[in-house]
Amino acid sequence: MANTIRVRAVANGDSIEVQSLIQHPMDSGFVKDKKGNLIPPHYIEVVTFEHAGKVVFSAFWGPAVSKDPYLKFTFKGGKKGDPLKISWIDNEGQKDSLDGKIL
Amino acid sequence: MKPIAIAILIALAAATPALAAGEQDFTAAYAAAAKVEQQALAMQAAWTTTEKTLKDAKKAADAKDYDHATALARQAEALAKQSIRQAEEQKTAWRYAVIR
Amino acid sequence: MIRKLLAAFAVLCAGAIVSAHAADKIDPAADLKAFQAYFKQQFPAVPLDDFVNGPYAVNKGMRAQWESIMQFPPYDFALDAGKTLFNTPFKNGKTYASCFPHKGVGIRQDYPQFDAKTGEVVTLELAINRCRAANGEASLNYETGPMDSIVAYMAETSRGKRFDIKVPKDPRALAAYQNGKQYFYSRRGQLNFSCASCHVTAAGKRMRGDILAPALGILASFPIYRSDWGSMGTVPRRFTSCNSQVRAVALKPDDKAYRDLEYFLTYMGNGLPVAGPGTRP
Amino acid sequence: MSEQMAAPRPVNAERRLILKSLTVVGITSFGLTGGSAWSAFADDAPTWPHDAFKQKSLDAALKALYGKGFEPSDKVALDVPEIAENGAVVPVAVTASLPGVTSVAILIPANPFTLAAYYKVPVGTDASVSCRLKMAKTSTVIAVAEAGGKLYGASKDVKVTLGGCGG
Repeated sequence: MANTIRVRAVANGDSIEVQSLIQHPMDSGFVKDKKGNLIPPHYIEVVTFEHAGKVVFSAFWGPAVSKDPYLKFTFKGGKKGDPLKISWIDNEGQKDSLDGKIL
Repeated sequence: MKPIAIAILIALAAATPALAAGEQDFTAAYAAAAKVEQQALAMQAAWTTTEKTLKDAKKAADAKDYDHATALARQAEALAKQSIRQAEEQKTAWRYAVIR
Repeated sequence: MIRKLLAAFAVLCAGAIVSAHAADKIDPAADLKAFQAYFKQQFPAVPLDDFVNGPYAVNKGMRAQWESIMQFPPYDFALDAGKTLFNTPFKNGKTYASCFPHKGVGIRQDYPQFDAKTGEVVTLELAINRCRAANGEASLNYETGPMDSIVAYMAETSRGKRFDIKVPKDPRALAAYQNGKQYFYSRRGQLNFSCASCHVTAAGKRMRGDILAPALGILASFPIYRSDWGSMGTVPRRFTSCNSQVRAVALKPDDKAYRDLEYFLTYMGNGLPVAGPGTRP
Repeated sequence: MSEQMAAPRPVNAERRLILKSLTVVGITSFGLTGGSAWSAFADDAPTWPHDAFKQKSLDAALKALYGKGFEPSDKVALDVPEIAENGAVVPVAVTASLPGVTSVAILIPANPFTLAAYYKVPVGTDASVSCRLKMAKTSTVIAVAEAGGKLYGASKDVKVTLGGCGG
């Protein structure tokens, strides 16, 4: 299975702009399926971004974050080629992580 | 929206007879409606509204509410007839909409 | 005096006959010219190539949201999956590349096309399923799933190439084109809307909160990730959902009528660039 | 692709099973455990603010998250569309030009749950985030940033119309 995480981290001087997209249904728990049954809530709760072992950003999400969630932030102190690790866990305990690199 | 209003009127007119409808009335009304709808489907002219009304008619019949079921079946037939009339009209009317 | 009136009447009649005759004559090139001219006149501020961006070409507020979404478009996953699927060999060892000119790369702008052998219109989706059948594989769903991923990838390899749909002088091709044209302009469904009611007459206007895309170039960004669906969909998926929206019973996604419609509509956008995959509200 | 929901995900099936039974326990002893998968399994991981995400008013959500209200500030810039093209995907961007911002939160009072997203901003990271949120209906969107123990905020209205015959 392909990784659920896409990341684009681009260095501009020592400023790193990070954009990520995660494949996840982010079911709110308020939507019904075709048979009229409520689809239970299923959403990512926490996403963390680590640069060289240090957490540079963490996101805490509820069911109001859109399907296939997108995130953009910027941190300082990185450089081209540095590792960037992204990990997420959802309310069902499913998780995934990706070891990316700064471009 | 005019066609809908007409459909409702026809359905109402059909539903008003003083005597309560029985299973046989429903079966006949439903068969007639289904036949016209088959024709509409074959012409690729059918309306989802007709399909839904037919389903609702069947549901009402399953619940032994033959009055309501028969009225719905007749409404469905009226809708199916309108959808066919629309398609017949459009066989020539579409030309007036063409960008020239 | 009476004679003069009669003469005028005769001229009028002749005119009517001529125009009725003109309506019967199938002239795709003339249609295209009028079609594109109409939209240029309706939206003088929109550059021709920008029509492929649908509602975003004609509404500023939506364009800003779209540009934000395109920073990391949600079809990225489908695109990756499509590339993998496209290059994964069938059980017999062959791939999709074996079924298409230029190994299937950069050919989106040539579909749908008229197939002289069978006398019918072949959409890219149909060509993909024919390819699968020829290699002993089961058909894919026309509307969504792996199909939209493969088409997304094939469109992406064709980005910027200009649509070049051909309607040959073959009477069957002309009939298919005319059939698609008739479908486009015919009202259907309980709401009594044609494709043209929304995407010609009301193009650029709001309908229940959405901005209606102009019909010119409307298929150029397919397949699309539609927020409303929360997923990807092909041209046939859009056709079936359009039908349901006007309360018409949708056809089978590979129905001849839909293929003819796509043929006509894509031809109307000849000269515009391939912009798929895309995103829409 | 709606199929993507059914696509295999990197799940430890066994763990998921244990988790499910734990959830059942969690429900029966409701109120005792937080119920968050994360807090149940990784003691060292940051805790998902369970309480704050369950609140149904702006005041209650802010109280649960920060224990205080915010003061309006033009140093918090909130970028949202005036009319959302689709309530399912509303781009939201927040930038706080204040020194020492430690967190940013986005709240949508008209949604079933008010708190939509909460971001922790460590030293060295800009107090700026873009994301895409769902909006059930027309609402005010509020962005707050915490700096120096105080809460600063900005709000804007976003109109959400029905989806329909568009695109």
